[in-house]
Amino acid sequence: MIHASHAPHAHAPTSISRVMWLVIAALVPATLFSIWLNGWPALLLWAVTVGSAVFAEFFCLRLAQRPAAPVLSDGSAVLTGWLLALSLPAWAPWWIGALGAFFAIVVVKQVFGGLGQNLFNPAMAARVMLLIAFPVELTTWVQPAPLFSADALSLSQSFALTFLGQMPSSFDALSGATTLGHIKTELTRDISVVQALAGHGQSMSASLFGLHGGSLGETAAMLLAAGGLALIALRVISWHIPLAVLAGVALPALLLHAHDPARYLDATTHLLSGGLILGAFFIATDPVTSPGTPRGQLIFGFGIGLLTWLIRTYGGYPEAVAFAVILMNALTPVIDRYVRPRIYGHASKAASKKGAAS
Amino acid sequence: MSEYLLLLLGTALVNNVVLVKFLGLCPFMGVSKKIDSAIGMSLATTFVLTLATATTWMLEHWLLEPFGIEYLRTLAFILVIAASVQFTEMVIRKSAPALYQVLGIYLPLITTNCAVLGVALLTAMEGGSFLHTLLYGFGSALGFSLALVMFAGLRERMALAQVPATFAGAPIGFIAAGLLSLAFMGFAGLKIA
Amino acid sequence: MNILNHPIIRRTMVRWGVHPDARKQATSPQDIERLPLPAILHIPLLQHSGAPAKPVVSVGQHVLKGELLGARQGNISAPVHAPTSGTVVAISDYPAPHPSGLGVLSVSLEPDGEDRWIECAETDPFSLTPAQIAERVSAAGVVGMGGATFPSSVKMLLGQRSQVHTLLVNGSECEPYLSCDDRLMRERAAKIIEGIRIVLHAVGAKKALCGIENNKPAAIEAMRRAAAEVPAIEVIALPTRYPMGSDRQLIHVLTGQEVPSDGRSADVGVLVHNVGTLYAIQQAVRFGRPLISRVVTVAGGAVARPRNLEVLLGTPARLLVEHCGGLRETPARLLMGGPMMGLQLPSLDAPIIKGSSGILALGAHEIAKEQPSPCIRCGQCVSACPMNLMPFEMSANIRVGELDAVQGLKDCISCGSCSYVCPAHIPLSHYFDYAKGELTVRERGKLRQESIRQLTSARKTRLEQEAREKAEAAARRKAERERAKATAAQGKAS
Amino acid sequence: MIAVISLTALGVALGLGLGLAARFLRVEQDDGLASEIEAMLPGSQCGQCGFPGCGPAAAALASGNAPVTLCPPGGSALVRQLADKLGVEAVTSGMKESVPMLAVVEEELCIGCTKCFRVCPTDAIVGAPKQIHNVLREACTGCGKCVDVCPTMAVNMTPMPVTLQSWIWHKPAVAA
Repeated sequence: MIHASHAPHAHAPTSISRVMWLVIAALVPATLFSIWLNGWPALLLWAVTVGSAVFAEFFCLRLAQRPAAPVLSDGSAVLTGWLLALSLPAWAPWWIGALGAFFAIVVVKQVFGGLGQNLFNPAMAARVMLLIAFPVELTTWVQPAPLFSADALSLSQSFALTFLGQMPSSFDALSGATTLGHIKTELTRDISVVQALAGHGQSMSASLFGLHGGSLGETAAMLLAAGGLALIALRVISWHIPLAVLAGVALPALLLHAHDPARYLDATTHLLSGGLILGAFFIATDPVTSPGTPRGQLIFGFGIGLLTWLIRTYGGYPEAVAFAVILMNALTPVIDRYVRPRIYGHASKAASKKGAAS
Repeated sequence: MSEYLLLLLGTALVNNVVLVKFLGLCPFMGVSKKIDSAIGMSLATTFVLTLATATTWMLEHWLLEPFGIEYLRTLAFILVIAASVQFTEMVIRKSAPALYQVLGIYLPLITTNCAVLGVALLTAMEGGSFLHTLLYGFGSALGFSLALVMFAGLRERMALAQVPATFAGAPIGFIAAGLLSLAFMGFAGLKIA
Repeated sequence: MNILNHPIIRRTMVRWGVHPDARKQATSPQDIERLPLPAILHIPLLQHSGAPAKPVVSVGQHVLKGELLGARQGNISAPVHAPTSGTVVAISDYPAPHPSGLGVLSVSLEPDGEDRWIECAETDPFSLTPAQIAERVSAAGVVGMGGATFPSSVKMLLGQRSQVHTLLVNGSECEPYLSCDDRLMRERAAKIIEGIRIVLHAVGAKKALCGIENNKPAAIEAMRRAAAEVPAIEVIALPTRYPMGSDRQLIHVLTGQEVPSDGRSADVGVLVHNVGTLYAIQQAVRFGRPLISRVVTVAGGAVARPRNLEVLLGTPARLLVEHCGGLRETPARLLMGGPMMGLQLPSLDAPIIKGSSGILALGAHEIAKEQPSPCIRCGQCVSACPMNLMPFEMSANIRVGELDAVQGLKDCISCGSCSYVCPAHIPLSHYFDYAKGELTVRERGKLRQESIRQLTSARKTRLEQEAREKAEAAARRKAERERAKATAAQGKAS
Repeated sequence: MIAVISLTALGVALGLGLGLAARFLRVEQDDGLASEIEAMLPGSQCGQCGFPGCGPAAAALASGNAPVTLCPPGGSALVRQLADKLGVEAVTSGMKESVPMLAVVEEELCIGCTKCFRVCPTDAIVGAPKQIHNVLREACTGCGKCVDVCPTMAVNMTPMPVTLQSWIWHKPAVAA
């Protein structure tokens, strides 16, 4: 017997595809809600993005002459496409989704060797690329018009919008800027945050239940948070990163809002807007691009939160989660290198220093 | 005080010398295989860059301007930079022979590191005070170090990844650098008022 | 003091490890049964860690039960004895119970059916000096029965030398399926307790803590009852968590101390013995009986009637399975030991040895058989690792051959927790064992090179010496010749 | 004119400064790389590398004219040491990981001529004239010199046998 099997001979009932599909399942309620809220175009964009991601994965595996079925069934491409779709404006044209998905899968993931080898979160890197390359398409928001409501687009109108770029004449595309975008614009006009918020006509409950403009994943904070908590309960993700991300945004927001409410936005609005919940529970927790140790994850998450707040407050972009995520992705190897658990039986660094000094 | 902090932040992040201005790419690609050597290179570059901006400021204000020979700026700057690199090289060789081995050819190449000359020329043109110039140089060096160490971490991970043969080595390095640069675009327009 | 290190916290909230399905119900309620005398025994001379025993019998010789077959050689070694009376029919290589399927020098014994003991008198263990106890344990060939098979006498001597204050009794039996220690504690608790007292006496320790996982309430009860009279012995129920039975983890949970990375348990003043070992020590010291049999759990989905058997060492595993009603289905994997750390057996012909805690014939649904996929760095292995290592990073380095960049390889205890939880089904602990082996080979290569260099220089000096001697001899001869010549010339002249 | 003078002055000043620095920060150039390498080689002068002995081989290594994989008796352990010493990458995968060999004397054929034991660089063959020779397993480097000189072809090279103690786990198959 040359190739004996090595212990352990038993295995926990878990697999990568189980993890991926559970994450996807946790996204379903929020996605359905957003699609209802934003109408047919949202569904079309979602379908195009997910489809393109799967096709791109298939295409790369074909090129590399690797069997496609097992890799596609692990659900990672679907998840990437899904997350990207959730971070796009609902009424963006189809090619934005397709291009983003291709970029995410081909350039950010497969070129590095596929699942587990990528350095950056594919969906977020793609979103950043789109935001820089196509700022207009990525910042055109509409006031949501729920499905089956009076002013909702019909299916055919939606096809025309998503695939042909024909905006129904009755619509004012710029009518529904996101909360953060609106405040950013108003601040440059020397209007205080308080007035801007009031002017935006946005109530807290609207934020909570997502009844406002924004990307698909921006709109259903409660449902997303519920999905995330379910994942934590199922031990698919750990609590470290989400908590640290939220804390990283909330702490500076609380402090500075208390300091100058006219200039700085309050913590609750920060937490509930701009896809932060989606980022904290579903994107920052991507295991491939986050540190492997609990302490490293806390640092990583807090860094994302802090950078998000920093860029939102002072930077040129109203929406910052994507930038913050890929910046911290880039720091992940360094964190993993220096933040590691103390190995059993090894003196801690402080203790060994003390020992050396004495 | 906060003005200087902002200057540091601005030069390190917003106008990152490597990832936004694309200067000094040679050592960025060359000495980023291991985090340890990247840290060594960062220290050396930080030292040279800070020293170089300081000396070139003196050169600019005490020699070139009084004599009205600003047209010799590039030439004179290179002379000074080359000298300070030589000096750094000797110091490293004496104090850290292992690091000297690791840095290899890239150490003398700091001389031709366009980041050093670039930052020196930029500060000379901006014509700020001595402290301003010094902090500008130091901030740029911090930005260079940050980018280099981050990138070295990424490359250490890439060394363990199963990158397709077509992309293995330099190509994937450039792709990763591009994505890193994309990430730094997030700092664009960062203004702390 | 660190609140997390308070005994109550420490012994209830264990943060490392995994929860494999225990599957002990099939065997744990049934009494230990004695296996009838087999027709042939193959007793390997290497059943312990260290140097193999040296055969002291010859083919055709008749031996009595308990007679020495192989003597210990070297510092870390253990003798091997005849499990029953009979005739030695061969001393040759026989397949070892090891995944390599390699042969190991074994004594094949044909029992005569009389099962006649050599003379062994009963003595009061507490009248013996610690040195005498250690000598008896050594002569009886007792080794760690939990699977590590480290010679117990060596451990005991180490303990005597280095101020051991506490004896830790390992009754955790954290491997799934196995229940041999559980049964032993239920049925022979008094003898184990005496074994504990003997070791306490031998190493001069003040107290003993006996840790038993709380999924074995009957064993805890039995041990508590047996230890009621002995105040020095405390029986402690531990949380059920794999690998609680690992020395280092047990020491930390029970005492709150960590064994230094390059040290032994004696360095923190404790000594760990498995309950099976303590039973063997009691038998050896009180009755002078060498270690010739052990309790083995025969279990797994493919076994018709799983149970615990008391078996003579050297019995082919096939006989155990046959006694348990044979195989119900073709086993997907045969194991010696538990499913977490056990070794795959090449065949059921492999003999039972001192460290065989179980023979498992697992059905297809019981084993891990998914193909590995790429690591997604989820960190499950990091939280499962009882030694706080970063397995995913270690295996990535090993995969690309960067063995020197692997951190903590020496600290890995090969418990398999990381592989067990890995959602990508990466054989992490296999990687680590491969790397450990590879590093040993390198180390051996270095030593070999060193010895070659010494031999070469020895040869050089030898050649030089020879040349010098030759030259001296030639010079002497020349001088003699010249003297002779001179004398002759003188004679001629005179 | 001013330009010329000022730049010259600058050059002279910097040159002087560097000269002084060079004096104060001088590092002793360590020579004798070849002899250091020679100390690392087995020193059995077996000639399997193609050089006349370990000394020339070390010189060739030091000057970069020989690959670090040149020494079969040293095995992969030596390759790694040499690679570290010379600061090159150890390409052990390219080197055919040759199984360590062992000389075995066939007793029926040996005539006890002592030729083998005179050429053995490590005195691994024991015996005396007119007596059957034996090979010490620990000392044999597998250089094969004895095979060449044996008049009766009684010496053969066989791979070192794997025992339970020397067996190690194979490398796991790489994940797809």
